[in-house]
Amino acid sequence: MEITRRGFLSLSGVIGSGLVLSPLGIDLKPMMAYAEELNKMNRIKAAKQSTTVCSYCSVGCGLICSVDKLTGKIINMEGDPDHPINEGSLCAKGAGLFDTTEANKHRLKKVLYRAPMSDKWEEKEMDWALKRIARLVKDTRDKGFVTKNAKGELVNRCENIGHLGSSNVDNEECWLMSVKARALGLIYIDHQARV
Amino acid sequence: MKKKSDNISSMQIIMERAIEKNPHNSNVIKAFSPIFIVRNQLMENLRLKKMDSFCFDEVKFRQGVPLIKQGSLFQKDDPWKDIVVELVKSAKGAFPNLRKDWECIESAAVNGNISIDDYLRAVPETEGVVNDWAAKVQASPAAVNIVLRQLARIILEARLKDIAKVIQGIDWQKGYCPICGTHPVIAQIQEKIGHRYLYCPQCSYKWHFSRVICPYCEHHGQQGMDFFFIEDNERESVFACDHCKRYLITLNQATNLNDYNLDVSAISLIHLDFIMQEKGFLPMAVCEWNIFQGNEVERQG
Amino acid sequence: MKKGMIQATDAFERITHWLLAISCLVLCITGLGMMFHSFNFVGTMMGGLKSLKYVHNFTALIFIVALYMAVRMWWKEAGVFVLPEDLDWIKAAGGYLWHVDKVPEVGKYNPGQKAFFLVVALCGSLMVVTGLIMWAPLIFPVWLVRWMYPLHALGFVAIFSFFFVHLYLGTIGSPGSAPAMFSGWVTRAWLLKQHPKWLKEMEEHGTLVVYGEEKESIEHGH
Amino acid sequence: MKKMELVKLIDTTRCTACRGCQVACKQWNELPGLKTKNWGSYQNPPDLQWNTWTLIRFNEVADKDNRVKWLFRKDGCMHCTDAACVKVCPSGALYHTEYGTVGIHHERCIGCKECMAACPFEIPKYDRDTDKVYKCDLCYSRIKDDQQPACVKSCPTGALSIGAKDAMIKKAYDRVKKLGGDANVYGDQFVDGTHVIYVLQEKPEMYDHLPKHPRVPFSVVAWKDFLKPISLLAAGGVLAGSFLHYIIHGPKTPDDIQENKTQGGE
Amino acid sequence: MTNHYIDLKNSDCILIMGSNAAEHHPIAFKWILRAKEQNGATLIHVDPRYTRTSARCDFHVPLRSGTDIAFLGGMINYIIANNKWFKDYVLNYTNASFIVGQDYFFKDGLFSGYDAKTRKYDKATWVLEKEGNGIPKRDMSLQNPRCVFQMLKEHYSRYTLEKVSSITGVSKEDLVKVYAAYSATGVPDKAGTECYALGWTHHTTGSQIIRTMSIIQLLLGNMGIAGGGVNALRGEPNVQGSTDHAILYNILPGYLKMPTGSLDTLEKYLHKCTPESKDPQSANYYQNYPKFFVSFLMSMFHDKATKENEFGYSWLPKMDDGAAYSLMHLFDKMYEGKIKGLFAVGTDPAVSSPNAGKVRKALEKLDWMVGENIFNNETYAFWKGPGVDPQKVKTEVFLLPASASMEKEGSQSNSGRWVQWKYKAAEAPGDAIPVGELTIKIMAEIKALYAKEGGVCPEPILNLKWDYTDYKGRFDSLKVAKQINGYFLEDTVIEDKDKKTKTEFKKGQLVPTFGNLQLDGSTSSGNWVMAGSFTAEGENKMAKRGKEDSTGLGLYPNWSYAWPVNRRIIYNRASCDVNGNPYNPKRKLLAWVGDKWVGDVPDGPWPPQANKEKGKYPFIMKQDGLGALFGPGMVEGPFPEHYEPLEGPLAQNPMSSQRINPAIKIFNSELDKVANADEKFPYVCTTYSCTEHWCSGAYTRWQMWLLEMQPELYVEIGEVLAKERGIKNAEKVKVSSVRGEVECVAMVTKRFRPFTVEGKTVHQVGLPFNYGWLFPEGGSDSTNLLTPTVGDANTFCPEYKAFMVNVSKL
Repeated sequence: MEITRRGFLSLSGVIGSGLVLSPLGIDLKPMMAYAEELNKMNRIKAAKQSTTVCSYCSVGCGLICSVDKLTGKIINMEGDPDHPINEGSLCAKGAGLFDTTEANKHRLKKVLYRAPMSDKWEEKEMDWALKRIARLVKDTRDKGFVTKNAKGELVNRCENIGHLGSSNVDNEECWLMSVKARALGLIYIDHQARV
Repeated sequence: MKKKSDNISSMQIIMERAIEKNPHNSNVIKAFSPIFIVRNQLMENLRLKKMDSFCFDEVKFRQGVPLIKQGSLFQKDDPWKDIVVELVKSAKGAFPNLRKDWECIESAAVNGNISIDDYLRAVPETEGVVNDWAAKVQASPAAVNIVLRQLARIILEARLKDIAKVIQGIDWQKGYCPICGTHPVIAQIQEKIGHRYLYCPQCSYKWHFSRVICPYCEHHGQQGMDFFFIEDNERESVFACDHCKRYLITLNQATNLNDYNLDVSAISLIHLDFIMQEKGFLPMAVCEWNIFQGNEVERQG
Repeated sequence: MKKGMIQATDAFERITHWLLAISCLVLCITGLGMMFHSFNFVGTMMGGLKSLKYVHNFTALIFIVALYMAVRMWWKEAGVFVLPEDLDWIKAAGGYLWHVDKVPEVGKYNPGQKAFFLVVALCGSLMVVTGLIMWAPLIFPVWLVRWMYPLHALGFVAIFSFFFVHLYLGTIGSPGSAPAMFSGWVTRAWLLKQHPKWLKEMEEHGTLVVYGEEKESIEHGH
Repeated sequence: MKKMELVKLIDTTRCTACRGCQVACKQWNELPGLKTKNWGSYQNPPDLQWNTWTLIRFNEVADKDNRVKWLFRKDGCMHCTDAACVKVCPSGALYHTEYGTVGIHHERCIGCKECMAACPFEIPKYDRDTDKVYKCDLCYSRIKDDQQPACVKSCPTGALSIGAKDAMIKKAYDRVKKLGGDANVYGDQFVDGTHVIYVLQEKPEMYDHLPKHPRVPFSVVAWKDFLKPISLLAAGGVLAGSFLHYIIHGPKTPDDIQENKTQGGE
Repeated sequence: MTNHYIDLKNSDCILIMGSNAAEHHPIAFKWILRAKEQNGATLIHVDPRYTRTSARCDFHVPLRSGTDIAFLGGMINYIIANNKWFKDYVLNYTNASFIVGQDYFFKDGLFSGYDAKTRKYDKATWVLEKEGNGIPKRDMSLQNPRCVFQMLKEHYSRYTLEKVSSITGVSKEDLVKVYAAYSATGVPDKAGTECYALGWTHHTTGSQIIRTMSIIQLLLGNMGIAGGGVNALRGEPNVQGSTDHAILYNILPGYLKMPTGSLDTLEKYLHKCTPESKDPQSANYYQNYPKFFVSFLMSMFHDKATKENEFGYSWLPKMDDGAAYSLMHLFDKMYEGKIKGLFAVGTDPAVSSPNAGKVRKALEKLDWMVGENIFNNETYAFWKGPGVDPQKVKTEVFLLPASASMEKEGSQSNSGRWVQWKYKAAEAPGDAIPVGELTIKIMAEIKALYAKEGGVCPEPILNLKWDYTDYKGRFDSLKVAKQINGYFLEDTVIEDKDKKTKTEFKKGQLVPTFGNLQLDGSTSSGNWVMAGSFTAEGENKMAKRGKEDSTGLGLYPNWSYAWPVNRRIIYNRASCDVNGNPYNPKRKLLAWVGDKWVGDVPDGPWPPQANKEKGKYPFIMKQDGLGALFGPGMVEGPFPEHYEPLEGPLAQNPMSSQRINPAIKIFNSELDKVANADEKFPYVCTTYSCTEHWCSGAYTRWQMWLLEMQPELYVEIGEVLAKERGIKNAEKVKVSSVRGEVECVAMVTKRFRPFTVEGKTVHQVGLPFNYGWLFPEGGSDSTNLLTPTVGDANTFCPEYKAFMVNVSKL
């Protein structure tokens, strides 16, 4: 017979009224004072747990990220003990995955732009960069679009833009890049899977 | 097995270390220490008869029916009488102001008009039985409850080894105890590979459970499974589920470098209970020590 | 200064002696402070054990200079045993330990003092060598550095114990000796008692300098 | 109160030299990674340093029938029971913790470097900038807090484990029995037993920087066990002698000279 | 992988060849060690270099880089000669009994139909004879000299122990030791598996090496069983996912073939790509190809794709027949100045692509480049590189900051085909946003431009369905995942003939399995292989965390979603005999009980093969349903043949007069020089990675603790060679090939030994490829300045693992 979770809950969920601590005559004041003090100095930290998958090799080990709810920063990454592949353990690189988060100061934070002939990066706004890129893509595509090939067959392809996508991004992002490239007519499409 | 005095002295060491670590809870720990000491003593020299045949149905068990619901874990001739006497003796020391209640219970136990069976069969929802007992014996429900809970705990703990054999190696994926159906009072996350073990206050059984699922309402943890910890001491944390508003004290990253006792750890962290109950959460398992304000208690989980 | 006192030591000798003595004393105290945990309080007085180490190391530099000057100066007089006489003196233990009727006459330094000088010179340089190596152990091979510590301790044992002998005999052990090193003038009686032969030599060579009598002072041979 | 003695077991036969422990140790103790250069081996940094408290040592050996073997050994403080470094440390910076391991009070260390010469395994390393000596303290801060050392926690293959002394020694000997061949336990038989023991695949002398018979150097014994007491004895003896001499024999006072310069003095 | 990582624990003999598992897949190696502990598995490591994997294996056998097919060919010869093959399995489950067409032949290194000018085979003669009714002829006694088994035996009889030993440099005893140990798994109750990685794929004959191993696994009956299969330990976290979703020139998402110019209509394309088989027992699952392809087009153009415009078939770009557009072709064209723009997302080709010198020169010819990554690397900063004058480089470079994997929600497929959902832990720093959001925004801008200004062939851009953002305008990966899974676009009724059930689905409901996809455009699916990652009610199976493992083989069917249809081990019907009883009862993967399969998700519901009407052969994706010993699918021959690497130590191939793989493309720009058997470059060289760094190092070189452990480029040289050249350990040396040179530290080691190849001593050296000039400053440059621009004939995967160099003191 299938015990529904709801059913069983009523079995064990009741709270015995007779259990209250106070009648036992234990002096709880020091404990309450300590609890108060913790609250006042807000030393109680709230954190959220979420699971993720390692982004180094393709074994797909599971990790648990603990994130401080106040600052939103990742405070700890450890192996996910329930994950059947790595059962909580991690290799040297996986254990160091924390270093690819915001904690590593080398992480890119702003759009970097290099003007032609310039010898340095400049920081730019994201919107400006996206619009500029769209402009460049359209002009380059229109200029180099091949509707029919040498043999006169309809090919509708853009031969002068290449796309080196990545096997270090999520599936949904891979599909979007693959579909975007096909819609633009690109055929020079490749990435690390072949290298 | 450790020698008798060994066991008691190691319990004392654990208690001392608990007090040393959490001085603000020392009087609660001291209050309950006679109970723990006597429980250990009883565990030493209690030789329970083997359980007679136990009709164990694995299919039902896999679906979540604990052993206590499949048959009685208690024997007719378990020496519950002298357990109660011992318990009351130590309880007098622990909670002097309930002296009157202890005497009533002791006398009731001695002349036998307490029938333990219906209490034991009713575990884990024992509220009804406790109330009408308290009336019959004219003792406060709290006192009756302490004695009966400890009685059931001692019998189950003594018999734990051969009960656990029955469910050896069978996968139990529920948040409540596979033996007595009680929810855990404290969890322990292992140090090296962070497995989480839940600890049942009623029968001291420890079982493995997922880290990201709420043991109480089995809500999938991605959004609801938060945990709280004290700034410079991540070791003592509390897992809380927004879904069912229940919390579970968790000893984070415990190793077996020093031996410890989870009951003592649970008691020595009641400041976390207090904080969480102020935040409007309720403990997953209600024990003698972890409920403070009388009124909110009525609110159903 | 009373008339009739004789000059036993000139300024340079005294400076060297005290330079050497004080630096050696400080080294011993700070050394003890580092060697025995119970003496660590010496460190706390000087503002922590680390500063104790610095004091010890830099005092050692002074000790090295002082030792060098002392050895260069006193080597000829105190460093060489004049065999027949010194041997008798030693056999009679200089009349210190047991009653000796006729204590053999002694020159400027009696064999005891010569022995002490040699101990200080040898053990001193041993302490210097081992100490310097201990100061920068990373440069030297481990097996060598390992033996520096016991040798340093050995040198300490020698110097430290002989130091007490010297202290005793230099002060209360033979009254009248201390001024030799403080003011540099001793009484004729002391000279007669301690270093009769030296008195005679000074008189014969006319190198005797008596307080109060004007005499052109001859440059001391160093 | 005396806690149980802990021993860390390093099973080199399970180690795949992934060096996760080296990174975990630096992460927990916040030790910086410094600029190194490739000196012709996978082993980097080349030796234990003030900022490298544990190090995987690689050495390639060819066994009798000329087959290559690559031996990995996690180097670091052995936490000896009879610790030469604790014996020589003048300031008490190095001390025995209640778990039997050798702890270090960095603030007390005066950088005298005596422990560096005394240690039979040459483990403590000196830092010029802070003028202090550093070594592995078996994560005393973590053990006290009932946590495993950072390296043991990070080891993926189970080569590192920590536990009660006799349990770990038994586990080591069981493993050696199962391995057979030249496998041996290294550590419990020296300096009254170390709190870090190895299960070695080959004989100890095949591993570089691993002394065959490590013991407290005779120089330290000579220094601390003989000369130290002697120095006090000698000084005491001489003082007492002088005092006795003063009382018995009395000082050697010059006779007061009558004008007639008689030959004087007894 | 045909199996997956945990399944390695079920194996009795693990051959690690072409991989260095202990260093690069440590947790996979944990399962390999568990196989050794639990069932006493023998671990064999075959690799030119003694590595940390070899240290933990039972024995290590060094072989010369580029001779894997010779080594494995010798094993096939050994298996057949010593009768180690699994008779029942080979007879029933492989095309051993098929009869090869009369005019197929193999002579002196060449198969029939070779055209030297175009360096291509005309495969017309590589056919298997068919009966009148189209069912293949079979000689179950395997005696017919033209049957596949006899042709295989005759082909590999040339791989004698002496010949193989002289080619590979492996001693005969070691050869026999490996062959004996591995072929012992050719019995029902033993399982043998092979773990390979880039060590095999980085050769001009890479695909054929893997095919040789699959032939061995078929002969030993190791394919489709627990603890068996051929397992690729791939290097990137989502390389399996990026291959499934086909960011590759030659396929569309779901391994659908890219249309070529000659197939100008949908009907012609579908006819060419849909195999059909007359044999009723061959499931030939690809007969459903049209359903998958049409559903893909519907997922791209949604309601704009109708029957009339052939569901937008003409909008797809078409390749020229026989042309290829791989990474090497791209940089070849870029070097000629024909490529104006480049998207370089999360990649560092300036370090990781072959002949990096040519690549960096090519980059200078770009008009613009868009980079999206979490760290800067050598590709984006090529204009600051060594020997580059920024004033002369006109390229406009955008480097957009991207979120790291734990800062975005989405799914990632490990190479065991487990698609695992991961959650967003924290916000990305600064302006960084996920690559998906960058792609959406850039394409949205382009669509806006085309809508406003029109332009050349705007239809595909304008008709593309592109509403994948949430109400806040941010990238919604769940919406995209559902689009990939696929929807019913109209109310459809699916009836199942044998089960006589009728289920209807509402418009807009998710497709529960690719079995329900239709070819009339009533369903859409971004990638048919992933259809079924959601249930019809919308539950995301990728996020499941069920720990049940009833079979005990570590399948974990309720943990995440394994494509296809959550099948954990591919071709698992082959683990049972023809009547459906498992060969190895101890490791029961699948069993036919009553009227259905029990255990792992079977390869199709059909009864076992013995049931003549409804039963099917196990290899359901193959046209004739059986394992291909004779494999005409490959471009360079149905049987793998040993050819020397493009740049090798030998003047000619000891096996035949064809020195190199006849079907590979030869690039001939002036920077693509080749120096074969040239005394100026006498040493064989191979490249690899190291534990502390990952791929191009663009991730790990920025982390101080990892860089401290492996600070700079080194070349590992054997002691014998070092003594010969007077090179001392840790000395700075120059490693040069005909294409370029690089300075590094010499690491003199016992782990490289000279080989005796064809009677003469050949030395081998090796370098890691994880370094680049950008960081650490003044550090070493990239190894790939040395590697040749040549790749595998089928996949154009570059040959990093075997070329010739010289090592000289600085």
